[in-house]
Amino acid sequence: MIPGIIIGLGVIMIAAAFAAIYFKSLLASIIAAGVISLLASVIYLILGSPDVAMTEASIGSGLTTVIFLFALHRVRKGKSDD
Amino acid sequence: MSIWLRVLYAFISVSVATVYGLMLGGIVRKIYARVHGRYGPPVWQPFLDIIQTHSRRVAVSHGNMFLLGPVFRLAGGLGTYLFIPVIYGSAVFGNFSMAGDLLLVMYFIFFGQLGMALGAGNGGHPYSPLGIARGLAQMSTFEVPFSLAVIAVAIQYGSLNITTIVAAQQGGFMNWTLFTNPLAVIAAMISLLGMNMHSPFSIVLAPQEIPIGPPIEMNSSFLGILQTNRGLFAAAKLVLFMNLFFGGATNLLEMVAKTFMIYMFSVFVGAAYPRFRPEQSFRFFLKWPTIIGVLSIIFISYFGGVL
Amino acid sequence: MISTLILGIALLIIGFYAMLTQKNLIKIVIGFSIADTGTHIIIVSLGYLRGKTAPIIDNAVNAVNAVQEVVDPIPSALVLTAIVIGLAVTAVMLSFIVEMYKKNKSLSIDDYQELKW
Amino acid sequence: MVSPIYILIMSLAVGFLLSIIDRAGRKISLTAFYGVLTFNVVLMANWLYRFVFLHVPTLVINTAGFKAPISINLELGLMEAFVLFFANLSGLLAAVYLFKKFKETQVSSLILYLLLIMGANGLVMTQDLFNMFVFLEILSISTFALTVLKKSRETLSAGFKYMIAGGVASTFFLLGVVFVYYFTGSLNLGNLSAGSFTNVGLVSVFLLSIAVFIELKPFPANGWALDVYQSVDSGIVSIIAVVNSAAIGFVFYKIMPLLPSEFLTVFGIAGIVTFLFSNMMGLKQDNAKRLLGYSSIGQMGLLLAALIFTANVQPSVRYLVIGGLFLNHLISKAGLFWLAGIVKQDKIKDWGILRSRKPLLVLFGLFIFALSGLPPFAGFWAKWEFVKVLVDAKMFFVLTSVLVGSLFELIFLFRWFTSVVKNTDETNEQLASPGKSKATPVIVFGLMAVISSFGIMRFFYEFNWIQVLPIFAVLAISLIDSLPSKVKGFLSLAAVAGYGYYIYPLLENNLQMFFGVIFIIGSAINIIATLNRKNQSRGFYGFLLMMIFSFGNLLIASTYLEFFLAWEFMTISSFLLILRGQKAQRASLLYLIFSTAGAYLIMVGFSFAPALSSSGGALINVIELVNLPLVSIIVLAIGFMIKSGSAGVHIWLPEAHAEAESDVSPFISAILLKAGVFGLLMLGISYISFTPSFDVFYWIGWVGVITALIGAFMASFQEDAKKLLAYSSMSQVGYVVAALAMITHLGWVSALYLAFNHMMFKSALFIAIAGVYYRTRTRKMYEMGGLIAKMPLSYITVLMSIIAVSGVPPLSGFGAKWLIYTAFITKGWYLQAGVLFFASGVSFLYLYRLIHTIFLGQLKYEHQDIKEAPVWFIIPQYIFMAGIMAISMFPNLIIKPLNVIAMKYFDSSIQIDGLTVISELGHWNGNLVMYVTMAVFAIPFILLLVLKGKTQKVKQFNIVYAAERPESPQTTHVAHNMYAHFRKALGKWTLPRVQLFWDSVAEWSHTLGGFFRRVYTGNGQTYILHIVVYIVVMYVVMGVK
Repeated sequence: MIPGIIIGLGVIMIAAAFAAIYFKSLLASIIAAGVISLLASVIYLILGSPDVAMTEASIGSGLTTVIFLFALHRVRKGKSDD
Repeated sequence: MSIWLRVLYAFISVSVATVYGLMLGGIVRKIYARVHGRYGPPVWQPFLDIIQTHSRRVAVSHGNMFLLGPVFRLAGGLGTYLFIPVIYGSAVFGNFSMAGDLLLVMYFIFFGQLGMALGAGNGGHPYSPLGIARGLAQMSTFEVPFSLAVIAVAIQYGSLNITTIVAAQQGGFMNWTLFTNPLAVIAAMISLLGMNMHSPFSIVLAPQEIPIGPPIEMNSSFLGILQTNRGLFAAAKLVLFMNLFFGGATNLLEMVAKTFMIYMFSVFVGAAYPRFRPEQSFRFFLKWPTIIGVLSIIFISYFGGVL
Repeated sequence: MISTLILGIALLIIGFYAMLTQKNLIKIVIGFSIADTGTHIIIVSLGYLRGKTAPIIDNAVNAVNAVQEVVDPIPSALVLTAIVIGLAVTAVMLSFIVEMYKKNKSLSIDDYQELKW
Repeated sequence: MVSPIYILIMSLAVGFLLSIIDRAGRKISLTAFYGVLTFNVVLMANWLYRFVFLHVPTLVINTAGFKAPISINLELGLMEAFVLFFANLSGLLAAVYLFKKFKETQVSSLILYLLLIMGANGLVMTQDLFNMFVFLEILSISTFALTVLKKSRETLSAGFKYMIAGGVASTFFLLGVVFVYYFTGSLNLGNLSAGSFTNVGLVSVFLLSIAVFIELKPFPANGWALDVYQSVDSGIVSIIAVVNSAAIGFVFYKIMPLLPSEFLTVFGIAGIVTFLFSNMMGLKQDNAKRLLGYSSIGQMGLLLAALIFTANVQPSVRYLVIGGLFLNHLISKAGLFWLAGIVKQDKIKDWGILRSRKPLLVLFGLFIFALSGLPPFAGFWAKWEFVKVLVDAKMFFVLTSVLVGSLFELIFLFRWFTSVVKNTDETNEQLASPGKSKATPVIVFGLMAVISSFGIMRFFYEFNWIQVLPIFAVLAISLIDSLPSKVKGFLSLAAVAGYGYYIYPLLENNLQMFFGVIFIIGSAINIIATLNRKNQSRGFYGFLLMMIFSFGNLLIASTYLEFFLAWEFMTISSFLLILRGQKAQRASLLYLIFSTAGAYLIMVGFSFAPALSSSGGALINVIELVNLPLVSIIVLAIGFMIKSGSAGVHIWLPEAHAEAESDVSPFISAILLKAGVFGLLMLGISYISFTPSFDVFYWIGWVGVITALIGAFMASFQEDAKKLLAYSSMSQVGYVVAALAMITHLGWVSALYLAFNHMMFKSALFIAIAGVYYRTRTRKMYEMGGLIAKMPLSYITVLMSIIAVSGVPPLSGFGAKWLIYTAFITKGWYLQAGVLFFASGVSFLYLYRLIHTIFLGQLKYEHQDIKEAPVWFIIPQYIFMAGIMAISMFPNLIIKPLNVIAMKYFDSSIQIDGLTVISELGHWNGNLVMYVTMAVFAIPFILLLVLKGKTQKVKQFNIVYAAERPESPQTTHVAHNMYAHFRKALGKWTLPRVQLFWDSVAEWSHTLGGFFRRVYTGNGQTYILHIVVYIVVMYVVMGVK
């Protein structure tokens, strides 16, 4: 059962990774990357590391995405200055 | 032998050589004239020339070095001659050969040439350095086969001592270097042509383009001294060749005969060939005679001279 | 667990692939972040594997750690630190990108090669 | 004693506090900031002292009160303390350098800086792999952030490239750490060793080590680093080049025990490749900081290779090699980067501005010298020992790469240096004052360079003071440099006399004594000519004395190293003397390149040589007992022949002689070239007792002969009087080399005779030409002419000298010719003798040209009023003339002692019967020749005086000239291209083929460098690709499963 879940998650994550690369929109890419981290935290939970899972969810998935979005925002703003 | 006696002998030796050398010059002129179909000057013409030049009242000088040039030249001729033993076994004609060997003679030849070059240079005439430049360049090239021949001779006789070399050639003409080491002699004889500055190697004096070359500014007594030296120096070179390659001489007559023949060789070649341009003659000396000289060394050192 | 290990390696490679092929600076950083996540998964799964298998060490050296039956806590600790560090690096990178964009109005890495040779 | 862990604690604590206390004012925060940095330095200095002098055992610090595997532990030993002391010192000084910046920027920069320093300290001390990762990240992130201290487009893009490269590397490092833990269950270095890893586990150490290696910027995966070096602020970049590199390098050192030896070998070779290629690519670089970047990368590669390849040698040697290279790199690289920040010029060619600040120029020179591995700086000793290690280990590929790479490095560094010193085509811009904060660090490191080198000489080698005397001479003269030049000149003369007096008793062997006469007395006489200097001549006498003392030290050197040290001092000082010439930039560079190549060969040659027996005494005396292997002889011979200007490697010679100041040229020609001869003689002495199967000296003989001929040819075609003399020197020394190569009694007598004779006439000639140049301000012979009337004394010198050169009797030159031809024919080298005859004939050409075009012919209008050369030039000329006359009149004065010298090694082959010298082949009575010559000269002279009657001296243009009056002296003076016909006759043989060959070598190296550096496209992604590909390739090469 557990391997099944892991494989399922894995497939989604890899798909998300490709999506992150190939999405035209940067926003979509950033979200896709966030999804990877989020799913990774699920995997950590399955692998018996709840502490890592929590950290990954909050920092890897949450904070990192926020920073990305922030940067994107700054860049966008810069663009509109032209 | 007391030093004064030695000096006396040297004086005699030099006088004989000078007279002989000047006579040779006269004869050459005569021969050239006859070849050209002219009557030509008398054989004693060189003596007349010398007297004539010395009797000029005013000598034109271009500076001290100009004055010393002819002195150097004659000193070179004298020195060269005096370090060669002219006649084998003769005290009178033994000269100062105890001062040095063949190398000394070879390098003393340069003494006069260098001095003359300096004197002529001081004359300020562009033709003189032009002639000297040609002469020096030609000398550096004809020295190559000559020195190779000398080395071959030194290997052959195991000595650079002229008296020893002559001694080794005694006892029949088959002992002469000419026959025991013909390649070396060929190389040396070709370079003699350059040394004597006869055609085809007469570009140095180049009578047409740069009238008489280095001595152009020389006049009166200066020229006289040069003319004297021309006789003496010619004799010295001939004697040297005779000693090295033609068995030397045991008496004056033999010396005269042999040197005359050697001289005639270059005269005839000179009369028969047109002149080379400078670069042609340099290239010539560095080619065939040099190869022959190298071969002579190879033969003498590896095969003991047997062809 | 082997499958997570493979997943981690796959993410790592995809991340590097993104870094090598994407011209957009932000996407390069996204690639880095994906690779980072992949690394973390690898570490955790290694720790998981170790917990279940016999340690491949000689006893003399590491007698202290020899008795372990559960998931090894050390890799978890490593990952925690690594996650934080990864965040820091990502943040610095993004701040660079913002500054670069301010100066040059471009997000393409091809526009930043004036220093060369 | 305070535990070093406080460095970490203090940095961290103050770092966090800074943001708060900064509100109270920048002054306070700066005080705290510098306080911490100073604290670090003092603490480490103390520990270093304790380790070195008190031999305290390695300190182990356990954190959290637990022992190793449970907790993280730190270690501080001698190596750690050494590295950290210098790293912290650099950190402090760089911070001082950045003082103005730190006063203005946000406080975050200060915090980051502290974190950076802490990261470096932690990296060096920690024993835990994961901890290492953390410190590495701290170091990296703070560095990344600090790169934008100067926010420009370049900095940002370089920083970004740096970050992604660093990110990739640290990913691999992290993976490596985890795998190590996975396979061994431990992260503590104390518990791990190469044996801990089975075949499968190797991948873990591979990942770990390759990540560290990538951080150390191996070629070609290092483009990112170059961009950083080029663009980032000088203060920060000095930290990256020095502190970061040191810390990460140390990490590599610490994980080395984990690596299997095959890995290490591959890494070592990769390091060497990096060294070689970076330096090759540096050749094409014209941006100063990027150039330094290339050099830094190269140095790190070398350091890594040294770390790896010295692993099995005894510790003291290893410490010297690694420590020396490290220290050298640290000091000089930081110093140069700081200078770059002061000069603020991107392009190397604009650095001439440094000339307006002499002290900075001196420091710049100091760092360049140190970085190039010239003595007495640390890099020199490291290289010397390293070469020996490599030779012993038979690692010839590495050896070659090290030497070639070093040569490349030297070339670009000194091209830079010479262009700074000499480049004239620019405005008189003044360099703004750097300010105290920027100048102090540079000065401190300058002093450190000097102090460290004396430290090494004192503690590792225990040199006698006399070996170091050349340096002291420079220092001493620099103290009194403000005195007028004449005073310094006389003092130098006195110093040389004193030196001669001191070493006289040390010259036990006649051969030493003979060279002592050439080196010391010859130099002393030549110094007289320098007394003519009018200006202050700053720096001149110092280097002159250095050179003269080095000559002397060559004679009394008792070990290979002492000899080599003196040799290098000689090279350096002569290089600096040549550089003083007005247009000497190219010439001096060429000289240095060839000399250094020669020096490397000598170094290799000595490394091959067996150890000397302990009996002591000068090298030249004990070398008899040393069986030099063939390769050693060959390599040494080439090295010495470069210095003596042998054909093929002579192209430095004409340039250097011609472009040096005119009173320096005699030293170089007449004396310096003899040093090469001395070296060859030394080889010959060993060769006599242990002749190897391959007759090396036969070929050296040929080279000498060819040199004589080529030199004579080239001399004949020169228009420049000094170049003519230079080629003449080359030719003459060719004779000497050929003669000594015979290894016979007569050969050596003639070689020494020639050498002595050459010393005298060439000094005289060069000084005479110096006088002519002094008056006419031209070296082009066709611009002179007719000077005999104006400068008769100089004319006489030249006349006598050229007679002595040419070998025309009765002067001393003939003795040389007589000896050498006799020797050749006796030896059986007939063809060689033939070539020498030719060379000797050709020498008349250039000698006549020299005297004619300068002194004879037509006087130029502009020279109507010139005077005889100054008396200071005339005095030495006539001293040498007296010498030449003496040995011409009484050849026994010199033949007899030479006969004795050579009899130490061979049976005598000549007899001396009264005044006649008798050889196997012939005889020569120099005395009698002299008298006969005098007589035959006097007779025609008197004859002429009697016969000529009245002499009329005519005016200049009164010559027989086809009824025309010549218009100007120029058209009437046959001088330019005098031997055109000769050249035409010889055709392509007169092409400067050797020159063309070396030109194409230079061009090829530059093209190659230019080609390889194309890998650095400037694209960040390409750089990542390089890294990834590099890792894959290394993975394959190392055969990791």
